[in-house]
Amino acid sequence: MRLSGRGVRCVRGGREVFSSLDFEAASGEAVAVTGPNGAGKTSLLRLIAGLLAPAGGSIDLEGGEAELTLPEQAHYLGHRDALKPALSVLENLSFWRDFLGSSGDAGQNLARVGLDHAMHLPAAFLSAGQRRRLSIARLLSVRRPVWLLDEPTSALDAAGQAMFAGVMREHLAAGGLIVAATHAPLGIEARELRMELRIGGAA
Amino acid sequence: MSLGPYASFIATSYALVTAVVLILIGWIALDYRNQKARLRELEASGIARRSGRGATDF
Amino acid sequence: MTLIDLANPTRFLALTARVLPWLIAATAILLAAGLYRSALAPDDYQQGATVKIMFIHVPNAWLSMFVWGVMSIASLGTLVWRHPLADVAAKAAAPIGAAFTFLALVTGSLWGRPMWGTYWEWDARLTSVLVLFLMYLGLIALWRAVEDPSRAARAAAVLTLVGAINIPIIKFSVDWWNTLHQGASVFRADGPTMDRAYLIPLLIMAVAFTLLFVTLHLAAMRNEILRRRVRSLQMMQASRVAFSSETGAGSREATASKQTGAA
Amino acid sequence: MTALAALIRRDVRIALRVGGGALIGVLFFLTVVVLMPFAIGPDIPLLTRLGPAILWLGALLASLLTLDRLFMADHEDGSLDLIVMGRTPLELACAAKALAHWLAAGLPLVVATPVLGLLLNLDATATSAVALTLLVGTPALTFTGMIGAALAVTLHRGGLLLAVLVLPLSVPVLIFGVAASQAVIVGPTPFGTPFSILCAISLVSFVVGPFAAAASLKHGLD
Repeated sequence: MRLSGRGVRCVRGGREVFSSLDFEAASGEAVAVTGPNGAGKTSLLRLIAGLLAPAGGSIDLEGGEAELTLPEQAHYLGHRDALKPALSVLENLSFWRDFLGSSGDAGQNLARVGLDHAMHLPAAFLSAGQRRRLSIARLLSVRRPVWLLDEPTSALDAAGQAMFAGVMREHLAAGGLIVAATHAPLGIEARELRMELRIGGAA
Repeated sequence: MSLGPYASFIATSYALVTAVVLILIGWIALDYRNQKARLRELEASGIARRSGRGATDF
Repeated sequence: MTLIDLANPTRFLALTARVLPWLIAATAILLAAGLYRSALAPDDYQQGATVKIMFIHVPNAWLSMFVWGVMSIASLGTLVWRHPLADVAAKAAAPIGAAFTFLALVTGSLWGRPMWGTYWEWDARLTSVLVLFLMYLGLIALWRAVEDPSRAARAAAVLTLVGAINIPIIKFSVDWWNTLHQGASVFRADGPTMDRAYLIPLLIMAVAFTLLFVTLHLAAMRNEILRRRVRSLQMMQASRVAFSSETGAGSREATASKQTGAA
Repeated sequence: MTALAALIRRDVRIALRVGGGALIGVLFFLTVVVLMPFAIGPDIPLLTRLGPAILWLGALLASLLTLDRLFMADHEDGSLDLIVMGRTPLELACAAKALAHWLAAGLPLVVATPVLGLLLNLDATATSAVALTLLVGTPALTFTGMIGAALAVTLHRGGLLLAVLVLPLSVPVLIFGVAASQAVIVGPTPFGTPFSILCAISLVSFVVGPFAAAASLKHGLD
């Protein structure tokens, strides 16, 4: 499986964020997207996730399931955790498991991220790091080959980062691929894709 | 005791008041039992109140 | 036993456990006596037997005001004296008050039905009670809208006090609005000139219903205290989990000692 | 199918829990209807004649009020991104969200109608006619309102803009809903004609609403 972008151009709010960007990631490989704020790291992830339309170029996934689009084979872990404070931890996870179409055991995945004791508590009681852990449990519950991670480790403590590095290694070993926007080291082997800040580029 | 031509209205009023008061009592009793059960559950899972401040502190 | 002693919820719970059985017994006896005396009361020369509805309508109408009064005092407790049980009392009273107000409305409309020929007439008194009912529902909605009760408490307290100031104004406006269009109200039987045959059962019923409210209110306050305890324990549990996961799959006891060691 | 059922269950659950707004819509409906006589006067025959119109206007405003959060809440916490990316067609997901919204916020309005009918002195047939037209018409309000809710999310503006966008769209529903109820009370047109048109409008909105909402969500996200 190979994810590749050719000559990708991104325009947001009339400003060209980046253009003629090429990137590539193969099965079992992680790409760390780095660069200063405003260089377009999040925009790139959202382009791959299909949440933004590219102003030019193309992004393709070769070797995936033919009848599914790239976003349908991808997980997107954004800044916001997609959790409902009124629902319990388990209800939140079960919803995404059912909606995204999977039959994994929610309890086991919660144990993996260290939230099994909080299973029946409202998600409102979780701290930022715990919310992030719950999002990671979502990645585990539903199998998707492509993981798009936006600052995945930002709220995690040292133990959480170690846990997440293990999760990512397993995913890569199983033939998945990861594109992660990050400031901090990811904790795993990753190819760096450095993005530069463009100043005053008008579209 | 005859209730006259409007007996049904009188009976309905009394029945309604009884019903609503019983619902109130039932709701409060049920709520009490639920909260007690949840407290026991939490204490069984090893979360104990600290003395003085803590759980009673609100 | 002063109000300050009651500030400790644990002590309040102990007191409630001791007082509640007596309150329940007193309420039951008074209700039975009141119902018995109401059943014996003679028919009114004008209203016939429907006057019997008065014995439950008036206590409910009285409670609809009284409960708002209790909530207003509790709100002062929240805002001025910062008594820790004040917002518990205010929150627990709202649904009970709404239920009594609802009963006042329904019994009022059933009482008026033979006179008016319809279930609802925009009679001044009933209409003010209807507005009061809406205010109760709004207050309950406010309590429900915010997940953290201590954050909702101040907003609810302000709303309750504003409501208390507004109730007489609303009452006056509705009266004025109503007299523009039509005349008298049915609800006159509770004037000071009432016959003793009605007055005594009515008084007994009013006291019985007030006691009923006090009983229910204490029980509901106890529930609310327990609910908050559950909430804070759950929050402790949530953060405890964060500690335990620090060592991955390590046991919680080991983690706890590590925590205290680290601290 | 599991995906849609899960979405409906989640949305209904959130609406009914603490912090959810399902019952506020009913309370608003009640308040609007109670306010009307203060403006019109306690003139029972007049209120009876205006009853269906008052109830319909109240229901329209109440369902509009709660529509604001339909997509906004999911957009704010990032759920909407995942719903858009999911393998469930977005049109179906939108329809499921609208259905859940109607179950939690529209259906209670229909249930509250008989009580309000009593306040406006509508007789049993008139009340059931209004309740029936609301039962058929409020889904149309939700499904057309959903388009406005989707537009409001992509424009990052809620509240009044939503009202201004949606209210004109609901004119046909209002016309035929009130016409059908009036037909029962005063005649002379038969109940069937406006009522079947109302049903037709609802059916059309079931198709158009989800597609338009999904289209505006797909192209408007950033």
